[in-house]
Parts: sequence; structure tokens; C-alpha cells
Amino acid sequence: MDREKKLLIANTMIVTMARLLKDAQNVFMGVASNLPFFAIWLAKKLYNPGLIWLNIPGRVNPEPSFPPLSTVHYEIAREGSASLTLAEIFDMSARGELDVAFLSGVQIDKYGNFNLSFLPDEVKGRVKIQFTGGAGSALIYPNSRRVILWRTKHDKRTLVERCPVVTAGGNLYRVVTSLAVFKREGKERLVLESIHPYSSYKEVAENTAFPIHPAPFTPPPTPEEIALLQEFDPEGVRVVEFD
Amino acid sequence: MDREKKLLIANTMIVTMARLLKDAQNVFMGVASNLPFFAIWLAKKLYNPGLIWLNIPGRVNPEPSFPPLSTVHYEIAREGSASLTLAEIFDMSARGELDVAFLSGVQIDKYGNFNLSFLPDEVKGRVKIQFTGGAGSALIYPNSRRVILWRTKHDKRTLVERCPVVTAGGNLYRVVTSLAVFKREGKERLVLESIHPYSSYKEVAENTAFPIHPAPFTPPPTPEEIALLQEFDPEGVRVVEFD
Amino acid sequence: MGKVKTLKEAASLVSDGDRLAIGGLLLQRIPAAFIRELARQGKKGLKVMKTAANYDFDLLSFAGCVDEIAAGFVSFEAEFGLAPNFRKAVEDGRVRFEENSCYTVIASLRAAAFGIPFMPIASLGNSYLVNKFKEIENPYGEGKVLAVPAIYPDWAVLHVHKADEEGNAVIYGPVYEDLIMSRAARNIVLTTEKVVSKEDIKRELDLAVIPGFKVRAVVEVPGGASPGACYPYYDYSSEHLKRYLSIRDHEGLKRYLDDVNP
Amino acid sequence: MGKVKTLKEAASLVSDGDRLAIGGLLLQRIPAAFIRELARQGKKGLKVMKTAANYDFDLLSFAGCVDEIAAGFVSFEAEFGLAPNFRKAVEDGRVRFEENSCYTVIASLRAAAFGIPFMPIASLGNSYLVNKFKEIENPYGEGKVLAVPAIYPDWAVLHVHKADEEGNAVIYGPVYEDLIMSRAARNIVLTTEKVVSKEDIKRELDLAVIPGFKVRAVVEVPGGASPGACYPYYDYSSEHLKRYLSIRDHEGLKRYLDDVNP
Repeated sequence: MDREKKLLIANTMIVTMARLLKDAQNVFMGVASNLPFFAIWLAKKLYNPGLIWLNIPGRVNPEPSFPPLSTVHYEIAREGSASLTLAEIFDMSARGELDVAFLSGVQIDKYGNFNLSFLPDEVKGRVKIQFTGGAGSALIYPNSRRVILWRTKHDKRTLVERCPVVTAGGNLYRVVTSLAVFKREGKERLVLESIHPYSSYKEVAENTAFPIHPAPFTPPPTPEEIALLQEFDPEGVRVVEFD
Repeated sequence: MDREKKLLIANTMIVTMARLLKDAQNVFMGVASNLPFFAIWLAKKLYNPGLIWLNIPGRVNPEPSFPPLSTVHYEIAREGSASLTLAEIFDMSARGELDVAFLSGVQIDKYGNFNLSFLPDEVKGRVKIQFTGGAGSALIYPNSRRVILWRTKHDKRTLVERCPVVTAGGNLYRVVTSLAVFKREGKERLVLESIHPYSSYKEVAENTAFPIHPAPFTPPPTPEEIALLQEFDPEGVRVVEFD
Repeated sequence: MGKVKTLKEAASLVSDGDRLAIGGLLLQRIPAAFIRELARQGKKGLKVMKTAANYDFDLLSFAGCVDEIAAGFVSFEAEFGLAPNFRKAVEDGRVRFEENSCYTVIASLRAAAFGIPFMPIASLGNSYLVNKFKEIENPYGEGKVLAVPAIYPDWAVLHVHKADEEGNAVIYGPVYEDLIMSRAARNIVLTTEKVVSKEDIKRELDLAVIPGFKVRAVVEVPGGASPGACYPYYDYSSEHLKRYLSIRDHEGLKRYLDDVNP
Repeated sequence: MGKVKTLKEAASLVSDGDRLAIGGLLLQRIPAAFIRELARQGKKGLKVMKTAANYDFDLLSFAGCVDEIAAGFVSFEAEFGLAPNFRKAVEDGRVRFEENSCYTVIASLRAAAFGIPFMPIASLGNSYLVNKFKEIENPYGEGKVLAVPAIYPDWAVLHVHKADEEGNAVIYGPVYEDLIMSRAARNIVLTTEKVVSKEDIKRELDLAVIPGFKVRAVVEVPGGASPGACYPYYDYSSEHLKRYLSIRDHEGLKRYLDDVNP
């Protein structure tokens, strides 16, 4: 994929996620959360300056001067308004005080459950492919008010009918992929909410392992949104997870 | 009681308790622990410099430059070797890592149980006299390895046959009063271990509500011990609890 | 609406019957000025909790503001003796004293802070306090374990050294149970020696342990812990405490509350 | 005998089969030099735990030192991809990966730190992890609560900014799970950027959160978190990490361990 295309996808995903935070009270991003980092940063700049940004290094409302490659980088701990440890953020979630959280899965199924644990070898009854583990998601997903799942890939191996192992499930708000946005119908199944402008219903349908219905296009990033991201991230850290 | 007599009693009690700490790994003093404060200070000076001094302000091994009237005074938090909160000291006790603790009771019975809670009005079924509450003692007494009870009074209202309310009981090591020292026989009853040199078996027996047997005299404070205490506490803070 | 308020405005946020966790310990860093304002406003039926208290709970008992006190220890130390108004209120049946171990107060607050309904605790031996709590089976081993229930205070009331306008606060020295109270409580009121800039808090971020988001009011009260101490700024005032302890009746208490500012 | 030791002496305190809680998080403030020394000494059968790990657990998996890994997440981030040697060891059945939520790792450590046999936790919803833990009745309300067992590490291995000769230590910035590990563990090993005087620790007593009394060894290793970062002293080294991740076999690993000092 060329760099232009990567930037287009990254910007669209970031902006889409940032706009979902317009009414958020607080938002948590965990490990390996490159795009959520930019989305929260942008939402605070443009839409919701009072948004409380929670993260693993444990500084409330960090003020990074550049986008680090790691989302537990100490640039995120350098400045902020107060300190709150990871354990205490989990406690907030357990108390029902966490509003929005970003999570991701290697597999996301039509129920909004995801798998970050492993692919089982059904025959041998053991682990066939080991993933990273779900980090805090088993707690965060059912106990936060709204969870935004994000994934830089969108194919039939990612958007699956049913996860063979459920690492976490719970209070899904939106799924934002490289091609589209899903929401959940009631407490049940994912439905397509919008298709990113550079994609098509056909492309999304061909790359999703469960049935979908047509949907409008995702509103594209505005020039202002793009300019802010470009100024903050001239090196393109936000495309590092795109192949 | 004249000041000379108060100093004699205070010094004897402090020195006796300090000598009990010769092999202590760590020792905790709680609220309102005037004499234990001096005992620990003296033990670290003379007998056991490696002794770890734990306290409510939460500085490990404080280095007070004067003896404060309150044992949660911030002079005890001004210097030290590290910080450890009260909650964490309780946790140490729960884990079985607390070696020696000083506790006190308004009533101490022949089983080594004490009452710091209240005197019940048996007829009306309610509180007749409210004491201070047992602070952390209900945890500390059964979970620390060795508990030293101390009491600046010794009379039949203090050394009772049986406490009507048991605030705490547990791993008694010694009871040090204004007149004598008790230890526990097995896990059962208090027996007199020594009588302070200025008192007598008769006086102790007349002021104890449970049976006792004769015992030798408590070794008196040495001139060195007294000189150190006097130098640290020329104002006589250590007699403040004596009437 | 900003969070920076007067003492009067902040105290009026507290409703009769609310449960309050009061910061500090004994005479150290208590929100004394706020306590006096609660008394001036004639609050009723408050439930208060803390590990070890004296001036604050004694005054609230005296003023008839509290129904229930949960604590491990309520007394002054050495030179000031016991807490006379607390004792009298309990002995007269005007205040229910839920004696706890300081440890069980902490365990109840931890359970609330962790969002779990109860906290298993270590043995309390043969203490009568055992009867206040329930036992549960240990699913991972032999025997039973005592458990204390979560207690969620409506308010944590804390006196801090510095806070910014959003309620992000720095505490120096011993934090006592202030942190766990701030996590367990639904809302926080801060009195602070000084309202400072965000930049000032930032310079000591490792000590900025109270985030502002549950803080509903920040009140600048220099000397707000007095007659208690606020390390390392000032020590407790024996003179003030002796004056307080000499008050004999409600008229005297009213004069005291009128005189002492704030 | 003093506590200040060489890396070799300190690592030799760890026995085959011991359970280790490893401080820091991902590439932040990991005791990397100590981890390498464990590998050099050919430890076997270690059980390691942490919320989120990469270099440390990947290297111990590669070197065949660990039997069991308990963690919520084991992977590098963005530029470095997954943890290849960890994955291979698990997929080959050489290492048992006890997947936890980061939260349940913390809960198990908290239970140990509090001296209680288990810790009730919030719901894990429909996660498969639920099956790893037992349910208990809530004695104070309706329904059941999930509980995780206490885990007492034999060692907490932490890299800190400063420690004195007795092991009293100061950490700047995020403490991650280091504190709770130090309370839960039976013994502590510290590697430190610098061994400092008692007076130096005293100047920052509010940040001196590791008391020395369970510390068995203090090892001065400037840069001891490398290739990880040690805020605010140094960032992680991409070059070093890429070199490590390019190692393909045990001979390469041996060369790497010989080369990197310490």
C-alpha cells in the first residue's frame, strides 16, 4: 500500500473515532493503541477539550509534544494534570466510572466479541496460534459504558462469523475498521453503519465473513482535521501499523 | 504523684519495653503510644540499631529530633528511610510479617485479652461508658508475632479477671504496667514475671483482680539508659500520661 | 460552573443524611474548617467514617450533625485526653458508634474503591468485632474467611496542600486514607491551603495523586486544617484545642463557631 | 553481609522453579540486565508474572528459563511486532501461558499483598478467562462474585532510579505494578540506576515507596532497563531491540548475551 493510501485510511479512522468522542466524559486507551492515541488527541483539540484522557503510563490528560510509537511511551507520562495508576483505572472500570474505552481484536465476530488470545488446534486440543493476550479487555469491555473496537485490517479472517475463543465481549459502541464502521443492533449483532469514502459496499461485503446490509458513506475528514494531524505527526507515526 | 516518681515509673517502663526489643525485626507503634515511642527510640539507640520502626505517619525508621506529644505527629514523618502507609502496615500484619507491636487497653484480663471498646450497661443492654475504640488492635493482636501490652496504670479496674467486651486478643508477649511485668503461661493465663523495683509483691497483688504468684524484681534502668532518655526528653514528655 | 467555591457553597452541597469519609488522621491534615461549616449549617443525620479521629468527629457529635460514626479510634491523645462530646453523644444514645478496626474501615473503602461488594480480611481473632461481619468459604483452600462489606461514601472531604481549579491536588507527606477515600467516594470536596495553577501541579506530578474528575468543589482555606496540623506548613494548636475542649454547652459551641474564622 | 551485590551474585539468589514478578511494563523500566543474567545462568522452570510484557518474557522464553508465564499481554508494539520467541515457545508447548486479564494479575498480587487467600473481582462478562477462576456467594447481597486466588511471588525483580545500600528505593514517574509486586513478594531484588546515600533517599521521602526490609540484593546497573526505557533518563533503543529480534537460534542468543554488557 502506498503512503498516500495509508495516510488516507489512518486519517479517516482517526477522525471517525475522534468524532465518536464528542460527548465522552473520559476515555481510556491501552497498550498498542496507536490510532486511538491520535483520535483522543484530536477529539480534545477540536471537539471535547474537557474530555479526560486515561492511559497506561498513568498521567491524566497527558500533553505529548510528539506522537510516540509506543502508547506506553514516557512522553505520555511527561506532562498531565494528575497521576492515576493502571490498577486504579481498572478499578474505575469495575466501579462503572469508565465511559469510553478503545479495544482491538485479531478476530471480531458478528456479536461484537473479539479474540486476542489464540487460535485453538481443535484436533490436538491445544494452542495453534498464540496471539498477544487481551490485556485488560476482559474487564474493560463488559464494565465500561461504551467500547470502541478498532482494527487497521478488514478481511474475512478479521471480521469473522464467530470467534473460536472469546477474549472479551460487552458494551460495544462502534467498530471502526480500515473500510467501515459497525454498530450493534440492540444487544445482538453488528450492523454496518457507514462505509469509508474510499471503499465500497462491495469491498466491505467481500471482506466480511458475516452478512451485512448497505449503508451510507462515512463523512470524510475535513481539511482542518487533516491539517492538525499532519502538523502533529509530520513523520507519519499514525501509519506504522499499516502494511 | 510527684514528678520524680513519674519519671521513675516512666523510665522503668520504657527501659523494660526497650529491652524486650533486643531481637525484634520490626516493631509497630500506633496512636497514643507515648511510652512505646520512647522504648523503640531507646532500643534502636542502645540494643538493636537494625530494628525497623513502623508507625502511623508512615515513615519507616523515623529520626525525630525531639519527642512529640502525639505519636502521629509529623516530626515522626519528617525524616526516615522510606514510606509505608498505615494500610500497608496492616497488610504486613495480615501477611504475618509484623514481628512486634505495642498495644494498650483500658482493661486487660487474665487471659491477655483487652477492652478498649466500652463498658456495657448489662441491664439496659447498651453502652454505659464509651472508650476510644481499639484502633487497629483487632487485626494486629492475633496477626503479629509478638504483642507487648502496656498501661501506665495498674489497679483492679485495669487488671481484671475477665473483660466484659474483648476488643482484641492474640499473640501476647508481655504486659508492662506501672508496677510490673506479666507474661503468658502457654496460651493460657497471665503470670507475673517481675515487679518493678519501687513496688512490691503486696502492692501488685492488691492492685490485680486475678491471682498472681511472687516474682523477682524488674532489672532497674541503668544510668546510661536514664541519661539517654533525659537528654532526648529534658521536658519530660514521657510522663504526660501519668496523673 | 467552576469548581472553586466558598466554604459555605461547598458545605451546602452536602445533604442531610449523606455519608462522608473525612480525610487526615487524628490531628493531622483534617478538613477542620469544612467540618465547622457543616456544623454552622446545622446538617443532620450525617454518617461519617475514618480510621482514627478526634476534633472532627467530636465536634460533629457535639453539634448534633451525625447519626453514625464508623471508626477504629475516636480520642485525642496525651495532653488533651479523650473526646468528651463524642463519648457523651454515644453514651446518651444520640450517636451510633459503629466500632471498626482501623483495618476494617480501610477494607470497606478498598472494596468500594475496587468496585467489588466485599473485601476478605485477615483474622480478627477473638475480637467482638468479628460479630459485625460475615464469613465466606475460601474457594481456593480450607476454611472460612471474614469479609467486610463495601462502603461507598457520598463524599470524601479532604484537606490538601495544593489544588488547581479543576481539583487536581498534591499532598505532601503522609496521605493517610485520603487516597483510598477519594477512590471509594462518589464525590470529592477539597479544601486546600492554596489554589494553584495547573502548571504548579504539573511540576510535582508524581505527588498529584487526586485527579480532579470526581471533585465537585475546591475551597481555598489557608490554615484549613487548624486546630489540626498540616505538615510541613503548621503544627496543631494546643491553645485552640484547649479552648474547644473547654466548651460546655451549645451556646458556647455556637460562640466558638461564630468566632473561629473560617 | 551487605545487600549491595553484583548482577551475578544477585541472580544466583534465584532458584530454579521460583516464581518471579517482573517490574515495569512493556518497554518501560524493565529489569532487563537482570533478565539477561538469569538467562546467562541457565535458570530453569521459572514462573513469571506481569500485566504486560515483551522483551523480558520473550527472552526468558527463548532461553528456556520459564515454564509458566502469567500475563495479560505479551507482545512488542507498533514498530517491533509480536513477541516471536514467546509465541513459538507457547505454540511448541515449551511454555505454559496462563493468560490473565492485566486486571486479574493485579487482583492476584493484591490478594497476596493484603495477606488474604483470594480477591473478589468485577465481572469478566463472557470472556473465556472466567473459566480460570472460581465463583463465591456475595454474603452482603445478591448473586455470585468471581474471585482470583492470591499469588505470592518468591521474588519481585524491579529496576528503580535510586536505592540506598539497605534497599530503600525511589521511583520517578509511573510505578506500574512495582509497588504491589514489592508488597506481594516474599523477597525483592532491585537493580538501580545508581546506589545512593541514605541522605539522598531522604530528600525525596514521598517517592521512596520501596522500603528496604524485604530487599535481598541491590545491584547498581546504570542503563539496566536497556533496551527498555527508564523515564526520564533514557528512551528505549530501537537498534538494540531490532538486533535482539533478529536472533534466530540459541547460538545467536548466546552471542547476544555474551556481547551485551551487562
